[in-house]
Amino acid sequence: MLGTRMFGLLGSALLMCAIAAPAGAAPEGTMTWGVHVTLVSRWLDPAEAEGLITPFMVYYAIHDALVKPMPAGANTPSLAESWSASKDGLTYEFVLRKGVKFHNGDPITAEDVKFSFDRYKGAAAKLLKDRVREVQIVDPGRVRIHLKEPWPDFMTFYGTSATGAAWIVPKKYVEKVGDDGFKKAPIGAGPYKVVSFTPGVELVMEAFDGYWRKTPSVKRLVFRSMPEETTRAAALKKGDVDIAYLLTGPVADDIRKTPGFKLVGAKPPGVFWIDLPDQWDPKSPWHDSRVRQAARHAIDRNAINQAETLGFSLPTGSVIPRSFEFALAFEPPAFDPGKAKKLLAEAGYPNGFDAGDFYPFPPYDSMGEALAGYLQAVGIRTKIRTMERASFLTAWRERKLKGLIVGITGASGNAATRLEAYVSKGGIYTAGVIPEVEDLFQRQARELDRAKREITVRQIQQILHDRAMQIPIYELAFLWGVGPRVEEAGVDQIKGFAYSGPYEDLRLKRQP
Amino acid sequence: MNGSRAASVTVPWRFPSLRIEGFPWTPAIIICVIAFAAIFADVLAPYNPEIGVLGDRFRPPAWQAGGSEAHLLGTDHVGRDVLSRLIFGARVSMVVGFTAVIVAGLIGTTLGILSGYLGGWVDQVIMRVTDTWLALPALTFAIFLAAVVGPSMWNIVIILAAVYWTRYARVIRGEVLSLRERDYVRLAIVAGCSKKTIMRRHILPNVLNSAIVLGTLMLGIVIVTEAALSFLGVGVPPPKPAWGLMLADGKKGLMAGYWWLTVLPGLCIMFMVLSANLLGDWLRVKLDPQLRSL
Amino acid sequence: MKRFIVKRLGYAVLSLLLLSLTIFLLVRLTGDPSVLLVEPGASKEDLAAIRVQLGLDRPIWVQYGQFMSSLARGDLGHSFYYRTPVLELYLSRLPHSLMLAVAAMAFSLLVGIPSGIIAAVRVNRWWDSAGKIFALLGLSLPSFWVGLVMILFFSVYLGWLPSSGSGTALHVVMPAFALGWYFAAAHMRLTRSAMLEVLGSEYVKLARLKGLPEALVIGKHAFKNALIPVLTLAGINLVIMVNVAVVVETVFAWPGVGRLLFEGISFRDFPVVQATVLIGGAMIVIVNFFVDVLYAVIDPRIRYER
Amino acid sequence: MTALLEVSGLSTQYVGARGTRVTRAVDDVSFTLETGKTLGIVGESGSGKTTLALTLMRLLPPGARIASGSMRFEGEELLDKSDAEMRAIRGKRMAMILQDPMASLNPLFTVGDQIAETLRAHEGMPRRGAWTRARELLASVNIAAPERRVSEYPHELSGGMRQRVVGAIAIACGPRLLIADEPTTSLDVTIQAQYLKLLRDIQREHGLAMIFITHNLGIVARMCDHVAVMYAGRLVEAGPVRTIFDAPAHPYTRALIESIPRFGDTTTRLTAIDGQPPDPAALPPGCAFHPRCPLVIERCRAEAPPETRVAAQHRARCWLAAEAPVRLTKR
Repeated sequence: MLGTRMFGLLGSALLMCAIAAPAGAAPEGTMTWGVHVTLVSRWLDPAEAEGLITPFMVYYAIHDALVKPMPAGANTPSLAESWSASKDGLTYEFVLRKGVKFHNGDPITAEDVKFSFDRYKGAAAKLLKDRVREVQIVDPGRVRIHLKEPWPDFMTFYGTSATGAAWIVPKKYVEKVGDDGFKKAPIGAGPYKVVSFTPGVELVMEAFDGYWRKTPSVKRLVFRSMPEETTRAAALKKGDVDIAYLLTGPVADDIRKTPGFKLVGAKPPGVFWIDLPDQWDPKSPWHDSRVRQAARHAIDRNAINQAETLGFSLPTGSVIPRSFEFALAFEPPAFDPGKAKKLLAEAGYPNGFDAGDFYPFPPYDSMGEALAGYLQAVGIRTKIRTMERASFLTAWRERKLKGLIVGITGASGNAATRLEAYVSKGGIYTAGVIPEVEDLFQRQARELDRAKREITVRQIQQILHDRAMQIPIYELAFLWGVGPRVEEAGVDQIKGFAYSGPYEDLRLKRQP
Repeated sequence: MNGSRAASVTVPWRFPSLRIEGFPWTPAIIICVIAFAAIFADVLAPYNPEIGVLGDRFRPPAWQAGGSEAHLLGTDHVGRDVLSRLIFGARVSMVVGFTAVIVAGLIGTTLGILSGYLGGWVDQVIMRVTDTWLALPALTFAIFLAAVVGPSMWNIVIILAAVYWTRYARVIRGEVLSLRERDYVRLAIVAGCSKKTIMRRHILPNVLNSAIVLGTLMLGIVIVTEAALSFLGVGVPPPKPAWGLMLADGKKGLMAGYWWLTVLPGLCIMFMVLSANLLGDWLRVKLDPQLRSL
Repeated sequence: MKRFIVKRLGYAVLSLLLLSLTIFLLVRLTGDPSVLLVEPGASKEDLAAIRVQLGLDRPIWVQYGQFMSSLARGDLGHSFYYRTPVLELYLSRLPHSLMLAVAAMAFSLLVGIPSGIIAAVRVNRWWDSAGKIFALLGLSLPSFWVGLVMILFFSVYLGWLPSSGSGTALHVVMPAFALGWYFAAAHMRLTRSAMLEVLGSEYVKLARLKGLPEALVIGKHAFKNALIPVLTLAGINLVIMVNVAVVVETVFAWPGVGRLLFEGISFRDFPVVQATVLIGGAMIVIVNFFVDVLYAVIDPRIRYER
Repeated sequence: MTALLEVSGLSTQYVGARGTRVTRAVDDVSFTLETGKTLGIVGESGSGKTTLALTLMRLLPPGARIASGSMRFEGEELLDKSDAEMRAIRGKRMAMILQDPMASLNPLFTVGDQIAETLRAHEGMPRRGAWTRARELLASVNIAAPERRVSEYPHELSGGMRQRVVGAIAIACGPRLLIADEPTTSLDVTIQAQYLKLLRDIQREHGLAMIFITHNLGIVARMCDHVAVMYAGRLVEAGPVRTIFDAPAHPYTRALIESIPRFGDTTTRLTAIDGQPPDPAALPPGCAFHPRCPLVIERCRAEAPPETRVAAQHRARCWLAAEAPVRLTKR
């Protein structure tokens, strides 16, 4: 028998007791969200999950996955009762939970799992398809996934919100109505089923009392797309919505000060940092690590944190979120303009220098202006150049931007996957490579033993920190306002998840 | 209008005597004050409008609790002095406003005269282009240019000019159509003037009135459109101080009661637009002989 | 009359063709949409795969040919960002946009025309200057500011009106006010100048000499003549309203076409942008056509001449 | 029996530039008009003819006001009437015809409608009745095929026909007085003659008095019983047409008459009056005509002459007229 690691069983045991809890009364009441993004039809179909956390706001409500991040942990078994990985790391086996059904009553079988994996065309689809040799249906209740070669991060991609491959859709129904039809009237296995959806405007869902984990306590969920922040806050105060996502600065401050309302900060894995591509050009001042050190000390992270996210964000010294696996936490560099000026003088720039363009990350222009202000104060003079979001992302990716670039990414995964994009040779945003770092990175990519791998990944982070390759600012907190009717808003229940969740645990206050 | 040529039949263009009676003094003074602020901004403004002290942000105006003499009209969300930004903002708004209106005026009037006077296929082509242009909203242009070239103040001028020349073309064409029928134009044709001369000497002076009047009215519309573009994030790029942008940035403070961040730039825009319109109305009566009699 | 219609339709098709070519090229200038549709860590191959999937890898004129042929079949293509048919998206938004535009136009005419007439007839000082200032204020206050202040006051503070979104008639009140107020000034000014011109005419003098009551002189004789230029402006403004509404739609989370277009451009969603602008262009032609027909109904001279 | 219309000492002024500039458009005008009679009012443009007509109808433009005098119509003082009472008189008992037929009719309403609305306003006639009455009125102003014309629009009729429609509108409610402000000026000559004949027939048939405003002395000679000559807002001479044409007492009237070319007379030189009519806002002192008057004497410059009685119904406002009327050499 394949050596099974007991992780899977332990996980499911925990959940069993949750089910045993007395089934709540019949679901009632409506909870409404003022959502900051445009609700797109694409987010109703897990097969098209782009590499961001946003679509999972919808998937957690109407779909379910074999294994997904839950309060219990990153790879919590859900539709799979348990999962286990073979000793040689080539085979992963999932045992399906018995008696679990889709919204239309069809039972969930291994065929649906294979069908969902094969039709997946979202983020990292190519990566998965390249590395997976075969999805084998052992029997209707058991699936084995065979890899071509050992891939320690397989479960980081398959079992977390990095991809939507593990989220299961009904094979017969999808084949009957086709992709467009499925997006118009999706059927999933999640705690809520879709009642109505107006693309870009509103998504209405109702509790699915047949949900295996427990019957949700709130009857109806409504997501309403509201692009303007002040409107979201106004709708919250008026009572038109119960939760308003993404509030910043003064608007958030006002909600916090309003009696009966709460301001909460979710911690998605996103770090704001300043990228310095010019450091690879010997002629540029940034090539000198003392200048980079100076810049790190020039910025008052707490003041900006207070101004932008009311102190909810977490100033940091590393580009890797603390919550990530294999992350090495660093305290944020002290705010010390004097030291910064001294370092600049040592590096030969007593009265500072012109550092060229400063690109804030759209739409966070005010934060960009504040950062540039601090750098200016110590003599690093920049010219703020705001850009339209889409052209900024394109130009950054094609390395057309020179000077200082404020960057952030919310893609989930672990320290290694995050580093891959920024420091390793093939990385999209890598402007230069340190041979030593590249060597360490290749070694960890093949390392099966978690402990050894962690040491290597941490070594990389140590080098980046010592050489001050980037200027980390803070781990961005995602603020939302919560209205008086909400008892349990599900903030930060699922580690690294920016939105309310799990939906089945949300509760409204009993109407007196 | 020397005698040798055909007896001058056109109304000689001379700046009509702007009798003081009924001259709208207040709007004129407001526009002069704004122009004065725009020209001498560097001297007048107490602080550099683009630099702010983050710790010192959201300070209310001096006369309100928490306000300080240092910042008479308070500070904005990045701690910059609002008064200085308003003064420099006058310069940006004036430059953006006037340049856009003048450029739009030039294009629109020329095309308006050409299509109105020449008629035939020229008229059809220009009219078709105007119709098409109307379908492309200012906003679409703004984002195209912001995306392709990157946002800048001059982008906004190009966009505003590109969108609003059609208004001129439409109005001027209408005028030229009626002018063409007038006897003195027919006489000029009989007298053998070439098309170009007729357009330049006879049509242009008479159309200039409404172009100027339209210009004053467009000034308001252009400024307000700039504010809308800034609201959508494709207007004049921060940190350059423009009234529209200040208004857009200030909206975050509305909830929290930082009223001065939107009300003050809003007032500036309102004064400028109202004065432009009132001057425009007065000019229209003064310059337009037909209306003058009323 | 028939020849007039055929000629107008010919021009309409011509300008729409011109529009389709312009928008097709302009939108492709804004950059490559595939970058936005893949996650940050995607490799070059992912990008290429998306481009093929969206059909962007083929030469421009092939794409244009394909676009026009599918347009002829009424298929506006699939949205890159929403991944659903564009026509469906547009039709779900259009009713809201039209409702908003019509409500805003109605409001701006209700404010603009009476205050224009009173300003021209100068019934009494107070009302005349109040109407004028009110309309001019609308011209000088950006609609988003007006919108936000109204939400904070009428919805949050007083609680009378829903803060945002669409649904009941109450929802359209504030957006229509925010959008319409801006146009009220233009309508007021034009009505005023048109009325002044008409009131100076001989037939109005004769109407008064006939001893007709002033209300009849103003309401019937003067008003109907002044209506013609106002109607033209209203026709053009109605179309401009649909395009300018994006600001109000953003503030009030109103599911209109303006917002769809703005997001379409921001996400480089070519099919959505092309469809929205083209249908917008078609609407302009239709509105202009109706304005002309209405002309003929009001002004018999026009009917006779064409 | 009292005259239909008795006007005495009537003055109308335009007040401009916030009261600083006062223009005496009509200055101390007095005359009477009997039922059925026709009074011609002659003068150069800007002499106040039209202002006088509008004053009689009490329909002055904004900025004008009746400064003094009285207008008694059918024994009632018009100046004491309220706006509402005046409106009941206008179009009912006093009617007016304007100069430009093209512009006098509203282009957007049918001819019949514009006639019928007067009837409905004054007589409270039902819609149907007013419509048939309109058709009859069109016939009475000899417009062919009235039943078709009644529902046509003004632009579908010729200039002459349109002026006849205006005439029909004027007589719709059987007025006692018809004021015609240069009704034929914009018509060409042949149509002009027809129209004048029509006016005479209407006058005789309805027995209505008429005030005929024109600058064409030929028309006055043919149409009017009495004539009044206006210059710079003042009535410089008034009296029976025959007397005035034979022996004008005022030099201005004499010059006007002598400037008409006589048919067949190729020898007499036409006298032209040099200079321009005075600006009503800045009238010369004394007699307004003195700068252009060939017989000017010192007194004319100093003092404005009073109205002197030259004969039974013949008055003139000239120092010389007081002495002896100069007989015109018979031509």
